Amino acid sequence: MEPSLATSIGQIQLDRPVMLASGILGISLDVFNRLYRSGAGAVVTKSLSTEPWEGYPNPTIFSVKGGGWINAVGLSNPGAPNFAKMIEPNQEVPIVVSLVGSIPEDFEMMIQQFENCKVIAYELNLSCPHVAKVGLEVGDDPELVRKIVTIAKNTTDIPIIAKVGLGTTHYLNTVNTAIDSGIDAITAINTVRAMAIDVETQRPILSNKFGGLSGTPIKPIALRCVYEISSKHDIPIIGCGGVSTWEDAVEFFLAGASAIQLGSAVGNDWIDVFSEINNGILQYMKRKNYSSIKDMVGLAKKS
Amino acid sequence: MEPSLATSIGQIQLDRPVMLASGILGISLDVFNRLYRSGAGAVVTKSLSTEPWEGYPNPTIFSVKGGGWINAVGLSNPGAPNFAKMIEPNQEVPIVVSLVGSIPEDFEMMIQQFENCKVIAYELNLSCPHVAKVGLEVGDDPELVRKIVTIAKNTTDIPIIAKVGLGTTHYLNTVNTAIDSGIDAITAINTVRAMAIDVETQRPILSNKFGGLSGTPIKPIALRCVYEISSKHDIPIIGCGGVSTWEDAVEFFLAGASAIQLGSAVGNDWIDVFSEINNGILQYMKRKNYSSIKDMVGLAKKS
Amino acid sequence: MQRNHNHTTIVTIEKVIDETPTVRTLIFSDDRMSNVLPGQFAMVWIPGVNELPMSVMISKEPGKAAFTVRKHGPASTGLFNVKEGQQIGIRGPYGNSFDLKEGKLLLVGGGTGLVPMMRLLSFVKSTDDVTVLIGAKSKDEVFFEDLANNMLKNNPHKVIVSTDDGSYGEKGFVTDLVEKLVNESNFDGVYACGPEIMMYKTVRSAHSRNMFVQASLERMMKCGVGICGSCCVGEDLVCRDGTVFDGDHLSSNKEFGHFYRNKAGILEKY
Amino acid sequence: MQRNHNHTTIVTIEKVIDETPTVRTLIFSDDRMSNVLPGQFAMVWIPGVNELPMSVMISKEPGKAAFTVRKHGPASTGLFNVKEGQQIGIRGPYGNSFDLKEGKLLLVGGGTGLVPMMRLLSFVKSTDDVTVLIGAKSKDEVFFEDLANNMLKNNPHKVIVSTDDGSYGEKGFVTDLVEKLVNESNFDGVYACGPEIMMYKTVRSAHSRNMFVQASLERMMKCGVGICGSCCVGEDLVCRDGTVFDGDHLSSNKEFGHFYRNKAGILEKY
Ligand SMILES: Cc1cc2nc3c(=O)[nH]c(=O)nc-3n(C[C@H](O)[C@H](O)[C@H](O)COP(=O)(O)OP(=O)(O)OC[C@H]3O[C@@H](n4cnc5c(N)ncnc54)[C@H](O)[C@@H]3O)c2cc1C
Ligand SMILES: Cc1cc2nc3c(=O)[nH]c(=O)nc-3n(C[C@H](O)[C@H](O)[C@H](O)COP(=O)(O)OP(=O)(O)OC[C@H]3O[C@@H](n4cnc5c(N)ncnc54)[C@H](O)[C@@H]3O)c2cc1C
Ligand SMILES: Cc1cc2nc3c(=O)[nH]c(=O)nc-3n(C[C@H](O)[C@H](O)[C@H](O)COP(=O)(O)O)c2cc1C
Ligand SMILES: Cc1cc2nc3c(=O)[nH]c(=O)nc-3n(C[C@H](O)[C@H](O)[C@H](O)COP(=O)(O)O)c2cc1C
Ligand code: FES
Ligand code: FES
Repeated sequence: MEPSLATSIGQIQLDRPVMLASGILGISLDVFNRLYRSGAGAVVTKSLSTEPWEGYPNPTIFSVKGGGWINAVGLSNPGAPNFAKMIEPNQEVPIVVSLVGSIPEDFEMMIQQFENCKVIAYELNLSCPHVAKVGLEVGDDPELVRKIVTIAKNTTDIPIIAKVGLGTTHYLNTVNTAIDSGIDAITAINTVRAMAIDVETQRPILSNKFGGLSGTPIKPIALRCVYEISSKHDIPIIGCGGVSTWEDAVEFFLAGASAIQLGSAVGNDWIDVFSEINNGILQYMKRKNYSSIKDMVGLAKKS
Repeated sequence: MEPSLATSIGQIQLDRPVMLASGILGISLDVFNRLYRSGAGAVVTKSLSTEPWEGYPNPTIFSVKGGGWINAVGLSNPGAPNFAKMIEPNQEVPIVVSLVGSIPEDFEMMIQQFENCKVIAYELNLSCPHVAKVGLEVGDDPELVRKIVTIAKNTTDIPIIAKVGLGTTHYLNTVNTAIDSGIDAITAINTVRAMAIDVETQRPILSNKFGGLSGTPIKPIALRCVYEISSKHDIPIIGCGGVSTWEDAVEFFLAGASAIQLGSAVGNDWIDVFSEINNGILQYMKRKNYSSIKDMVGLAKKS
Repeated sequence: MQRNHNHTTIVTIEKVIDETPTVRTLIFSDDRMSNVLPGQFAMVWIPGVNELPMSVMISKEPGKAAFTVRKHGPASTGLFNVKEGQQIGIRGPYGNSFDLKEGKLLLVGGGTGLVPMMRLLSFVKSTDDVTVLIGAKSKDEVFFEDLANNMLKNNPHKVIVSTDDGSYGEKGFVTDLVEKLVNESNFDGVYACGPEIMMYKTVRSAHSRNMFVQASLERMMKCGVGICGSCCVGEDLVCRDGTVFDGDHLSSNKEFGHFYRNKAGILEKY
Repeated sequence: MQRNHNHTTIVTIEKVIDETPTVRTLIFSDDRMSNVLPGQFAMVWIPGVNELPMSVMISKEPGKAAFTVRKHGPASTGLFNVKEGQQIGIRGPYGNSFDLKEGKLLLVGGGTGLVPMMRLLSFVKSTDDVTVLIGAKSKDEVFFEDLANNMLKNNPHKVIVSTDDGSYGEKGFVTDLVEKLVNESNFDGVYACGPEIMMYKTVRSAHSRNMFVQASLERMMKCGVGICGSCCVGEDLVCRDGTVFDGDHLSSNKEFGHFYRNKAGILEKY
């Protein structure tokens, strides 16, 4: 029997376990359709805010040694209301709507915009700058996280995912708080704060100076976070960070992730990366005699 | 006039700004002599504890994609008393003694061991597991950091450096506490907690499961830490993390470091890496008309 | 290989040429850029200012390349103001390239859209019969006419300039000329780069007559490598799937010629 | 290239051969390992057990290689117990290699120190006159004697076994034999691998007579790549500067033959 690539992240059912991460190409329904046809199990939208954001001026992305990127696009996005209208026609693509905001009510307002859209889940991007506490992110403030998750859960029956990163607070505390507040799943991790300086012109390269490191360099860090979360909690996890091959994806499954997201790999291998990883996983499953993704989730914790 | 590679980290004077990082080859005086002759400005010893430690069983090191390593050698070391005896004959090499301990008195005892040794500084490795608070490191407990720095400063007149990393607490808080307690300089950063899983045998590869990511992958993270520290504080900084070329070193100087340490690059380019980086910096200084390293420290903050 | 393209290289501007009061060509040395294919572009970093996509202009000297920039908003003005001896950062080349046919060719360029056309000219065979149409608002804004004539001096060729106000060359929109020419004779290849409406009309004129036509699209670009999504036109990403698209493909794209996305990613009408 | 060496490759043990009750050879397929130079080693990961350095043993079949392991502490016992069909991880090859001279050669091996000697034999010219000395404690522990004879069947050669207890071959320490042989005639190259004291005496015997001599050292190894420092002997790092060192160099090393470092890095006497 052919193994099945289908997976479930709690209530969320996917045909294929490789998702497009937030912020990557996530701007138009036509592109979502194309990505889905190309093998993505779901697409996560750019993180949407209540209002349109232009983001930072260029340079907003920089390629570092070792296959990674530092980006500071500044969460540019058309705003939740505009975006909701754009994806209303969607019937086919499993879309996860990523949301970013600094007060709990933002999330309520945004989720309401999507009432008429086919959305399989909302992902709360907790790496938004904190309005009150300079230098902190939303995810660094447990009280705020609790309120955001609670309001989101109260606004909709659609599953809510919290996306965590290495902020200034221990991400495991944020995970704890989110779980206590009723979160349905965790995506780990977001980019890691980083920077690059040009030695000739002697200035930070990104217009925002700092940016988020993604891609190959952060994979070992992301993998450890997934393993740590899955060792402590019984919560569905989506692994994210540096996946570019089927081996990377399988490592995340073995660490306890039920699905993975990828972004940077698209910048290197383009959209074909989805079918390549799907095929690799399928071959692996045949070889190991697995019938479903579930068979391998968390296996590395047994040893 | 030929530019000078000499630099100072507060009171610490070095002929050359590229140091060997702690834990790398730092086990014998003969090797220290060789490294110094090969161009290292100073060598930092393995982190020493009050007693000898065997460390973890192999595998203790794993090479990841993108030019990095994950290691969990488990701070194996001969113990401060044995080590002090070994380096007593030293006259020539600028040695920084790295110390690790879980209670403040450990540091007092260890520093006393080195009374008869030529040591240019002590580096406090704050990434030691916390004995009382499971899952935390020493550096995550501000009260403990304060006590350790204070006792170290009271035990010797030789400069004390605190080495910080991305623990579970924001490293900038640790830096704050260390500075308040009278620290002379900061080394940033230690390795970043990470892991690797073998997909064939489906288990974590390192015997300790988790390890510390070093090398190219962490450079953009380390650089941002140096920039952040130097933007907030007027304290001498040693940049550490992923330096493998002269450009990397210069990036750290521009971000605010007065010297750099490297470790992983030795695993790729061997001991020649010191003279290669020294030469590269020298060429750069000639081109930019700098007479001393100081001329470029922190320049990227001006833009 | 891909990864190396993505690393920023610092180059020094060796020479600046004023093409018109608002257009300048900046020459620098870079082997990789000197050999790019027609249609390919670079992401150009003006330190302290911005980064923007630029078609790679040819240079007479081997090992050199150039950018020809029109002063417009902050980014392009920043590049326009770069002086000889100053440094800029470049990465790439990015994007695909024109598929050069043989025989009777029509090249249609407007403004800095002429840049890839000049590089395309450097690849034509001496037996090709080449017509170059240069569109501009007025006499002041015409450039590369002599260059085109010069590059084609051994070919059967025509270089026709049209200005909207008739202050130089023919009067009217260059697209009217295109319609006239494709109506009169069959072209083996039609190539367009310039304002979107110009490309849209050129594609329509040629494609409706089953001629092979390609256009090099421009969209807001942040990353240039197919990550950020800012350059999408329908389901295509200009930086990665393009910038050059076939008339066939473009004819079925609902956004081409009608919509573009602003910096927040909102679809706006041209 | 260096970086790829460092990535762990998983291989499956295809065949296990019992050499003695405490020594086994494990054969696997791996192109890179089948072609290593004599003296080079791999870091061998026994999943769930440990990782340890192993000289790469030759295999008759092309594309294959082997490890010959003596059961000792936990790590080597783990490897010794690996069954056919089981998987292990390997990285490398690491280290330099023997510098093979021509003419009259003396190879001195003890225990699993014979492994690099067997690979060295696969490189000798058919005109070389080769003497192989195999040292062992007792008859039970002798292996590779037939293999050595077989590999040298077209050479002028001698394979001499000596056991400490005289239960097989000559009686006495192999190093006494070395001293006798180098006293009797001049060798163009002397090569040693085995217990440190054996290598130390072999080097002393040959070097004091100005013969070219090399030994492949063993030290505690954690990383194998020159990072951890655990393999240092004086100022040398065995994994990176060696494992093969010239007699010249060894004669001035104060630790060789006298001290080694334990797992905590403390110098201990042999
Ligand atoms: C593949 C490609 C090749 C190009 N080649 C050339 C060239 O050879 N010479 C030349 O002068 N110009 C070229 N451009 C256009 C150039 O990149 C700028 O878009 C243009 O100069 C205006 O930018 P600005 O930032 O100065 O104006 P702004 O005032 O910032 O913006 C003006 C308008 O330009 C658009 N825009 C802004 N930034 C970008 C961007 N990064 N990419 C695309 N559009 C943007 C916006 O929609 C905005 O409405 C090219 C564009 C692309 C996509
Ligand atoms: C370059 C090299 C090639 C080798 N080739 C072979 C070979 O082909 N066949 C073979 O059987 N053995 C070989 N060895 C020895 C082997 O790696 C082990 O050291 C030995 O098998 C004992 O290990 P153990 O862990 O089982 O014993 P343990 O009980 O763990 O240790 C016994 C003693 O061995 C030493 N030791 C432990 N671990 C290591 C280590 N990683 N490296 C070196 N010494 C260590 C310690 O000093 C200890 O006192 C080689 C060693 C080196 C350095
Ligand atoms: C250009 C870019 C834009 C991103 N924008 C977002 C975003 O809007 N919201 C978000 O949650 N994550 C965003 N991310 C982070 C990714 O979703 C992902 O967490 C991170 O890139 C790690 O995955 P990767 O290594 O596969 O790229 C962005 C990443 C990149 C590279
Ligand atoms: C094998 C190994 C052992 C290390 N041991 C120590 C140690 O004992 N004490 C310490 O402070 N840092 C230790 N480190 C961290 C390094 O000193 C350094 O902070 C880190 O590797 C980042 O620098 P790099 O990227 O140049 O290697 C170790 C790193 C490695 C790779
Ligand atoms: S410019 Fe970013 S996807 Fe095209
Ligand atoms: S084994 Fe680590 S330095 Fe040699």
